[in-house]
Amino acid sequence: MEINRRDFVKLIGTAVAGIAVGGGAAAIMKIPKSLEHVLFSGPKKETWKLTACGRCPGGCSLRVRLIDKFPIQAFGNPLSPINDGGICSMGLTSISDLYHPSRITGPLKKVNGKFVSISYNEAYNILSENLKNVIKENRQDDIFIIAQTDSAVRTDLFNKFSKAAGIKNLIIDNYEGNSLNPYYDAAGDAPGFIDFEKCDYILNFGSRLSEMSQSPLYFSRSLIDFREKGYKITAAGSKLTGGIFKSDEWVRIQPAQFGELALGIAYVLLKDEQYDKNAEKLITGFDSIKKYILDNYYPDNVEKSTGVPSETIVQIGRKFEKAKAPAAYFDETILYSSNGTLNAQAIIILNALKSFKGFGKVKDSFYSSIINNANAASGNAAFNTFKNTIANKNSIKVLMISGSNFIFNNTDQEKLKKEISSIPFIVSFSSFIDETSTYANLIIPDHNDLEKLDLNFNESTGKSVITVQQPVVDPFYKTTDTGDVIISLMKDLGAKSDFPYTGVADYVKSIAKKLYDNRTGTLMTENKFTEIEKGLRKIGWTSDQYSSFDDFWDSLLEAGGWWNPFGDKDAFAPKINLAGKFPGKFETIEMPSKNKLTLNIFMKNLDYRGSMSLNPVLVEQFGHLWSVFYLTWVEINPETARRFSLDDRSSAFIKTSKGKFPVVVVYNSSVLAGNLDVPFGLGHDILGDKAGINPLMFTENIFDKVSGKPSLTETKAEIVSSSSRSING
Amino acid sequence: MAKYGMAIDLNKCNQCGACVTACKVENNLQIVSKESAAKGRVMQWMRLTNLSYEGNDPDVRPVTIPSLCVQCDDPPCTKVCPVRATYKRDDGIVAQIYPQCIGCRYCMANCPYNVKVFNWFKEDQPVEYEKCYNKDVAVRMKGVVEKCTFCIHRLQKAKEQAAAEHRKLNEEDYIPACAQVCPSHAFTFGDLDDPNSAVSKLKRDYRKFVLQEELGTLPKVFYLNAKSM
Amino acid sequence: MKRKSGFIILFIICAAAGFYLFNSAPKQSTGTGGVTFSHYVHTKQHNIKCKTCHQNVETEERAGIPTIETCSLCHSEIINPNSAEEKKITEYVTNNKPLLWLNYYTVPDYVYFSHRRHVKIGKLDCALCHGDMTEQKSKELNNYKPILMATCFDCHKQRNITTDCGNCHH
Amino acid sequence: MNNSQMVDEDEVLFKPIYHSGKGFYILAAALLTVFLFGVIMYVRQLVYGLGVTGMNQPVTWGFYIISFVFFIGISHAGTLISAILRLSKAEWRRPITRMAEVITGIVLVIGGLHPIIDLGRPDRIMHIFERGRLQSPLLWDMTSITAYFTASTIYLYLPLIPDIALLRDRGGRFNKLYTILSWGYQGTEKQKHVLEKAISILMVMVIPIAISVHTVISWIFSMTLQPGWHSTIFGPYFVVGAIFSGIAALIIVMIVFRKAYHFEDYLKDIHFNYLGTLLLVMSLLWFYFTFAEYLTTFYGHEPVEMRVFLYKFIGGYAPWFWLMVVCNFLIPLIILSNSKTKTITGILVASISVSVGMWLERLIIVVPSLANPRLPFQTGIYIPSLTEFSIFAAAASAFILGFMAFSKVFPLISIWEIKEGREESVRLVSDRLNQYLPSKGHIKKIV
Repeated sequence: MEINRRDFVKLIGTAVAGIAVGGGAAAIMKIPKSLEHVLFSGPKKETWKLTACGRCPGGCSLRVRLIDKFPIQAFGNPLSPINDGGICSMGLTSISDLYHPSRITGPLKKVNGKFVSISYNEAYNILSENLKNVIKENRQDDIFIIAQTDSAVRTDLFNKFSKAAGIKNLIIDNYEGNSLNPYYDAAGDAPGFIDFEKCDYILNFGSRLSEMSQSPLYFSRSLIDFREKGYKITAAGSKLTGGIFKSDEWVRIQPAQFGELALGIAYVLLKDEQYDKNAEKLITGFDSIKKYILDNYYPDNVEKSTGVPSETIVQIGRKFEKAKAPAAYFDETILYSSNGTLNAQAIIILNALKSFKGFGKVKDSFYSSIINNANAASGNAAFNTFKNTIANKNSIKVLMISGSNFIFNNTDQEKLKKEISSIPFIVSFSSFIDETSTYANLIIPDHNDLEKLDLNFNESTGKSVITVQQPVVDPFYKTTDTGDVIISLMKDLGAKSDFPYTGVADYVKSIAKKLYDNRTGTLMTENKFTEIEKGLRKIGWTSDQYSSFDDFWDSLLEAGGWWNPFGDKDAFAPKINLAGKFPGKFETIEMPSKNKLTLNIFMKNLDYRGSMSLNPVLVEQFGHLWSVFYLTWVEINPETARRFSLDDRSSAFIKTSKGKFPVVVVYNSSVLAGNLDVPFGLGHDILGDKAGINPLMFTENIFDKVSGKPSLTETKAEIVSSSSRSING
Repeated sequence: MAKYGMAIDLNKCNQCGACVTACKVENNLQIVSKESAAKGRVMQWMRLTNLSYEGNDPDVRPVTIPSLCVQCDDPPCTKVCPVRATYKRDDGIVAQIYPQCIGCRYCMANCPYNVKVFNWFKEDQPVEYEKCYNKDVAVRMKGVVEKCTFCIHRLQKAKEQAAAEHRKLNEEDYIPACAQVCPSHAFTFGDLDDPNSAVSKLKRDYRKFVLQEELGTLPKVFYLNAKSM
Repeated sequence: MKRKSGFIILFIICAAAGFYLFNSAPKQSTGTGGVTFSHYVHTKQHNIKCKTCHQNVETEERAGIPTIETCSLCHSEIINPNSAEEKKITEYVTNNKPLLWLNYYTVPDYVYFSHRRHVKIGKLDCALCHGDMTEQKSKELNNYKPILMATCFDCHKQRNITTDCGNCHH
Repeated sequence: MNNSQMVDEDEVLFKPIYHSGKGFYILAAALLTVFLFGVIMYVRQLVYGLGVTGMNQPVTWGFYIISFVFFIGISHAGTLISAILRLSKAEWRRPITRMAEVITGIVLVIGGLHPIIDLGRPDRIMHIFERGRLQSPLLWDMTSITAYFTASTIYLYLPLIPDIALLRDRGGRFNKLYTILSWGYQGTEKQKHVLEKAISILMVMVIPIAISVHTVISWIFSMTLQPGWHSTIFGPYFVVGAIFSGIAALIIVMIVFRKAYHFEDYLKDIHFNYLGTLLLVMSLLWFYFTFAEYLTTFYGHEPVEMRVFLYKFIGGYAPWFWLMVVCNFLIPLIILSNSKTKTITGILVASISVSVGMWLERLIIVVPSLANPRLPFQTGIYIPSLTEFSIFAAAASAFILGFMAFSKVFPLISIWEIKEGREESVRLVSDRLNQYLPSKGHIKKIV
């Protein structure tokens, strides 16, 4: 058969078409990857488990929905007295961290600048060898531990470990501790909570109670009830966020000037002679402080330095003195300025003038008898110590980092990075390779919150509640609970240690055993009681019957927590000793001028340490309030913006002494004129979605002298329009 | 037949955004890429929006409302749909049938509340987000319009549960995700046909207002003004 | 004419070759990683009820595909020593290896279908939708009963059940 | 008619059918490339989704809908103008009706496809037929466009039959096609009578259909609650705009083909002069409607409407808005009202400016309203992507290609009508004139 050219082309064409059709058919028949989970399905059984949220100190109880033993959704537990069925964005999305593709799957060791996988035993041996070597030379001071944990159990373990090993430099970075440190400094004791049953006026200094505090969800509800009762809230602050929004009056003031405002109000109380006479006994050196205030804080003087009209100061003062049980409240937020601790202590003086009537403290019997030193960070070193040591002596031998990403959430990062690389041995317990753990020599990854066993205490709600954070899923990877590592180390290093428990689970159970023995309270199965029940329970009657501790433990896990609905409260009125601090002097704060604006870095609600960037939903929704997505924005008063001819939604640059960064301009009439409000939380360069900018990289090196916290509100900046192209909204 | 409605108390709302996130994760809404987000294609059925500012200087405050599909009783979007992909159900929920939608976006153009979103792309979702998909809700295909459905899958499940237990549907059985998670209980959800339900009582509250009442769309989602400062 | 049929044959051969080359569908077309499951043996011969293995059928929206634990209820010991398939499954059971099943009856992602609703509350027979599975002997589903939306619709209309789209599509 | 006469007096009209120059092939290849690129971009859009366009959340309609309205608008050129001219027995219509009708036919196909290009799920287009809701303006629109397409295709085809018969008789290529299409037309008296009757029925029918099409398209917008769209004059406004852009398109096509195919002898200055005047009248009418539309908005001063109004007048769309006013009103007014500038070149410039202006007008109508919805918090901007531009370019080149293809098969100027005109129009006109003129001044019959 002869084949001419035409036929040949036809033949080839047919063959190619045939292969294409056949291949196409095969490709269509192939099971796409996205369908595999449908085709190869398990029993698809749905179950619900109760656990506690570990994202913040709040102590919310979670209901986790599992399909085939895999958690897919989390909701609030409606029986929890803290969150009452509510849940925040962080809790809602906490599940997805479990599946995060960047999670470290096992212990890692750095060899020639690269991480290699090793076994847990090897990792543990390296860690304990290093510690032993330093301790052998009696150089415990060269060991630093930086632990960021809101868990009381873990804080306790770190405290016990450092005591056993003789390590002084333990830095516990937890929200509650940080908030109360000024109290511990001044009074050796701290109030537990605002007593909403007694309190009738709240003067809030920059705290965003219902957004970011020791228990945002509890405060959300309590503040609403508080206002429904007709009581007023006055908020002072530079930014009107949701938390401050729920106040009746807003005083615009730069956060660094809270102390002067507090003393101005104290002046009114002292001048009117309306302060609680008990205060004279409470405050050591009352007379000198009184004189100091009366001499220096005449409202007109305060107006000059803070810009708050003197009438407003007098009005607030009158409200404060008229209230039976007022509470002047502050929390960690106040510490992020150069006068931070001093400001806080001025507020403590103001509270002392009313004998802390608005505050309360949970009766010792519930918490302290169960766990010693539950939340206290008192007596621990401040982050400042670490920074000074590393900068001056350069003698740190071992650094242990647990849960903290301090490079990301500190200013002057370049210097920190340089200094930290000179430390010979760094061990990190992080679950991710983040900005800080990338400098580690050894990583022993911690469990995810959903894989851990823990107990949550939160005193700041005034409710005696203990929620159980139980593992809802078996550990996915070869991770180890940091608590277990610490306990093993304690046994290996601390000769004096008398810690009898084998692991965290054992320790947690021992705490539960105390609950079982004590029985002051009930399972968290209902949160409303009839009057008769209340009466019966007050006299010690309880309907709960358990055959053994194991029986109790099982019921506790099933109920998700334990609480004492009628927990007694103590009044809070400690002795205030501010020796050497008052009379003192506040640093003068440079105010925004015509061209020098103030860069005011604020934290997004619930994003305590910039960890939102881990979660894809939260990263996308970061700027949802202003419809700015994946970008860092600046909220600016329209009048200020017009002065620099910046349009709404246009892009601009903010210039500081450290450099410039791009932002999207957002008009917000409730921002202080002269302020540039920039959110913190985006801008991770190693971890998470690489979106936005970390404004901390551009702040000047201003720190609070006492706590070493960076000042986020005093950097001077300029703003320049970068182009007229507007961004979609 | 029940007629579902929702009241949002602005006096209680503190703009935490839990409802926004809850909606996103409950209904498997797509997470869009940076490029798409820059073009204005973020998918939200529920969002927090600054309606206006109130108060005088210095105490100027934004009026921020959680805005979602208001489930009009006389919805403009269903009128113009050429294929009945969006329609009002007997229980008042304005539903969207994704396999039916042809993607003409006429309903979006006619929605005076701008609450419908379109699947411009089928974007790759982060692994950790895909693993947490709610199995009760379809993941929408590209090219269709989607909207808030008052978490209609929850209604179906609640009805089924009630039927299995041989009882009537109680008011607390069915609640959309946003209303369920709200930390400050700003949402009240229920049956507007029942004069004794909590939401019906709030409908008679003096603080009640609805968005764009003048259009006569008869929204079933209404707001309660923040009490004066 | 001859030439034309020649081209057709060539086309078919090439198409088959293309299909073979690009075909990457799982080679074991049914059952569990190589095990051929027979509904006939289980239900007809041993008289096991559907819900013994599909345990969630009355409690969940998905009937549930049995796990290896379910299989191990019977297959922990050898029942029929002559069966080659049983040997395989006993191996799975002794090693506690999870089974991957190929699902023949699936509803698309955009359809909400609840077994509880239909089996427990509606009291429908499994065979109404799935056909007579007891006759299912080989690995090919020879009496596979396709379920289309029209099938649902007919039944719903017959029984006077709602046909509102939003009840199944959400 | 003398069919045996090989050298026709209208030979130049047949020439394009049998002879194509080098330029033709180059142009066709270039246009085909543009068209194919557009097709590729559309396939890409099919694969990835509508996200490849520049549309976004508030601006859910963009280029495709603009093009849809624009092309359907141009389609009015055709049928409406030719029908009106035929109906009014304007003798100068003879060489231009065909081109006008061809514009309609081609552009309707292109415009009618745009809503399908705009669909997120074009694979579900059959849903419209299976379970369409007649309450939706989109369905009205589909119905009227289908009706218009049917009517205008027939209206194009009927006057074509005698010409096809001519071509069939000449022999040559496509003879089979011509034989089928000519339906055995031999030019007998009876056939002629039937044909003329059919044409006159159709031309009366086609006018209301054409007006309904654009009214219905305007209703797609005005039935919604969008600010700036919810207007009662949108129907006539769109129709006027459509005729306006139609005339402009017709003039451009006429001038281009006059030059390319040497039709100078058929399309004379007087045609352009008349069409130019018509364009001027439409320009004034357009301005009147625009003025009325915006004056009421401004006077009412409703905040929602004013946001759109200001966006157009001084906001983000101001450059486009004022360019539209210049293109649609100022340039035509200046050029066409001055006899010195009202040359063919001048008219061409004016027509091009009107075409651009009318496209801008559709843009001004569609986008600003969507970008400024009723609730102020979600505003958007619209920057079209390459996909939209290339599909628009493809549509434009499809239009030209269609025209070129048509000119290679059928004569662009109605030969039989020219011939008929040559034979009869003087008699017809003088007859008619004698009907209106006072009896004293009757003109003599010229035979």
